[in-house]
Amino acid sequence: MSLSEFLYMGGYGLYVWGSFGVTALFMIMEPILVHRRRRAVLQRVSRIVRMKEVER
Amino acid sequence: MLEIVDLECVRGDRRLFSGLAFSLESGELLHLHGHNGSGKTTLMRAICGLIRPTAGEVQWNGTDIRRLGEEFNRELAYVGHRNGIKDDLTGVENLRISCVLDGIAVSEAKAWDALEQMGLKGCEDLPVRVLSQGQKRRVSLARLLLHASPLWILDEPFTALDKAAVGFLQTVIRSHVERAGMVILTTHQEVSLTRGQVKQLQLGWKGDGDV
Amino acid sequence: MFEAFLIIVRRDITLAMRRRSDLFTTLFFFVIVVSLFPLGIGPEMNTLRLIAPGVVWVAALLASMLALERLFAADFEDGTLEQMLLVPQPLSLLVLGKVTAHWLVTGLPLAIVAPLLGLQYDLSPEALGVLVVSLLLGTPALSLIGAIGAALTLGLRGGGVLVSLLVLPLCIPVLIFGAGAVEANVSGLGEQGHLSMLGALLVLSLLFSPLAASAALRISAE
Amino acid sequence: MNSRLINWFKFSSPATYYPLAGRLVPLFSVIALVLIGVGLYMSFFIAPTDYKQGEGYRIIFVHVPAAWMSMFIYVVMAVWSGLGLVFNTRLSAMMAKALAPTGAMFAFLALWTGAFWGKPMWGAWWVWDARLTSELILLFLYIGFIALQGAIDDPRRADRAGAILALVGVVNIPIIYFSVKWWNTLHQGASVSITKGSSMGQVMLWTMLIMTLGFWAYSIAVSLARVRSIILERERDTTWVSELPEVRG
Repeated sequence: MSLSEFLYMGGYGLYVWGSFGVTALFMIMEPILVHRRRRAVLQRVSRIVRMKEVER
Repeated sequence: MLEIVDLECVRGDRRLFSGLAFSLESGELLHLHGHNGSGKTTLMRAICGLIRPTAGEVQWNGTDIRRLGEEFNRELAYVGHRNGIKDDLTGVENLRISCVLDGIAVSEAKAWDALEQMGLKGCEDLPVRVLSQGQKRRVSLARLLLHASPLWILDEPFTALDKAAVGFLQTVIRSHVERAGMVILTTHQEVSLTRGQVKQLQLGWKGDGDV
Repeated sequence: MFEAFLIIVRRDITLAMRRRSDLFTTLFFFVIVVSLFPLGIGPEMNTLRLIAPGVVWVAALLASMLALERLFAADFEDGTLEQMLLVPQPLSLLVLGKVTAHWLVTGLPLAIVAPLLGLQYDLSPEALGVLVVSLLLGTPALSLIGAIGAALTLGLRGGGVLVSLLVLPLCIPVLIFGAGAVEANVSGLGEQGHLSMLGALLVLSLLFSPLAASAALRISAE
Repeated sequence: MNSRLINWFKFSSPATYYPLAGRLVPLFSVIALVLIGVGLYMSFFIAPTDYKQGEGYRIIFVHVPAAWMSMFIYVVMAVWSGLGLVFNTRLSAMMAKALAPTGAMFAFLALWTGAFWGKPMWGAWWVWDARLTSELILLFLYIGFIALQGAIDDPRRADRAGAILALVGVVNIPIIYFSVKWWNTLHQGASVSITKGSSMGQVMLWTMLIMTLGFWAYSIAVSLARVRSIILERERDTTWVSELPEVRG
């Protein structure tokens, strides 16, 4: 089976890749967003913790 | 007997108090002190069961009030910042509704009586909307005259009241304590008692939790 | 205990009667929405007869959402709700009282004017009867389910929109069986099954929603 | 019995859960990657072409697992919510909150892939089929949950209000599903199930199962990672957070 044949999916290419592609996109984006949020939270929390230590 | 065990309350991000413990016996009055935002109102609402404390418990005769549920409410009269009366109803209507809900049978005449004692003669059947702030407060406080509950929790009961009303309320509170009732209140007024005991509790600046 | 329930119902009805303008807002909203559809769709009677049950029911659903926001808000603002949480009565009973009064002043009028609106859509007298019965069974369920949403969103910014967002999906079964009953009657299939399902939904929501709403109220009033 | 109970409560404290979740995230990520990799290979190279629906039927290998996960996650969310209300544990509510976006995502994906399946098969992007309609309502329920939590500032109130909503929702889901189904059959609408048309072979079933397990592991990994951020935010005033190496560093 050639690549173009594989992508063509017997005429269903748009629908199959539309489904799998969007699913993949979401399932890759979500962990990235979660990771970003973790970095932002860590930054904020460590700034607060450092501020408190300076106060003390 | 009311017992506060190791109570902690958090509002938003702020821990207002923690490890708070004291008890109140019949015939005692607890005067809560503390600067604005020190958690007086929160403490009172937690004792009523309106706020769920983050730790510790409030006990009534040795049982957690969470377990007592509505039974505890029978023992309790709470006057908060907000008057808890309907502007579109008259004083008498307000008073009678609140008594029915509290499970006390009060005749129309008795309700009129209570309002008259609060100095509302002639305004009993006016919609509360037309009354002044102080008069609304009096309508709200009239409940105390009809209530049989032993524990009164009064959050700034004297606000908006004039001198005469303050004096009258002071005697009402005094006689309640002397009849072996319990009162917890926040106020800037002094309430002097002839019998019974006044406890003071400072929230905030000083070390928490000591009576 | 029953006395407490009755006094809440009477209190809320008295209050509604003293603020009559609020009362009519819901009703007029309902009337206007239903009357707008023919203008949007065209006066073709066959089409209108077909969509009538759905239109009336969706309008009733939206109208009851409109009134929900005020269900607990007024009591919350003046502190009477706080007092209700502190009386020696089961809170769910008081909530049931409030919902009953709310239904009597907002839901019941919808059921009463619905036949008039049904006439605009050329529904048969029999279908009109079914419409009224379905609304009589369905709108109390809507008020009950809505009470949960109203209690959850009490005192929040933008509570009015939020309450619709929370409650509308939960009301879908009521909508389906309510509109379905009228439709079944129009198409000659018999409305019995739908009406019994509506009744079952009403009983279920009578059992559960006062409990859920009172739990939500305790959380929101903190 | 009693000691076990205490153990569970210790386990449910954020301070112990945070590092535990940290160790579980990579583990479940690897499981998810492997399973989804295998599942993808099977769905394109092992599963045979369907004699009726051609290659288009391969969409079910993401559609069905996404739909299953969206329902499953809502139930798990409701269970966490119920636990949180009964035992008053902070962590349960945080878990419910962490699961919601992932559940909503799967509900959306189920609808999206459903549409992409529907267009070639039924000739329309959207058909009021009972399953798709219920899935749409499920997405609304997720959005309601997220919106309610977002509208409440006080985290404790948000937790408990969300918990009640999740429980009310989970009681309603079967009622909604059956009413939609009834409505659907009554109107003789599109009552087409994606799996019915094709003869479900062993291979297809296995592929779907493996994909579902992969999605399941993915959901665990993502929600645990998310709950770690939520814990950090909520517990930022505690000493254990201030002593964490990632906070110090």
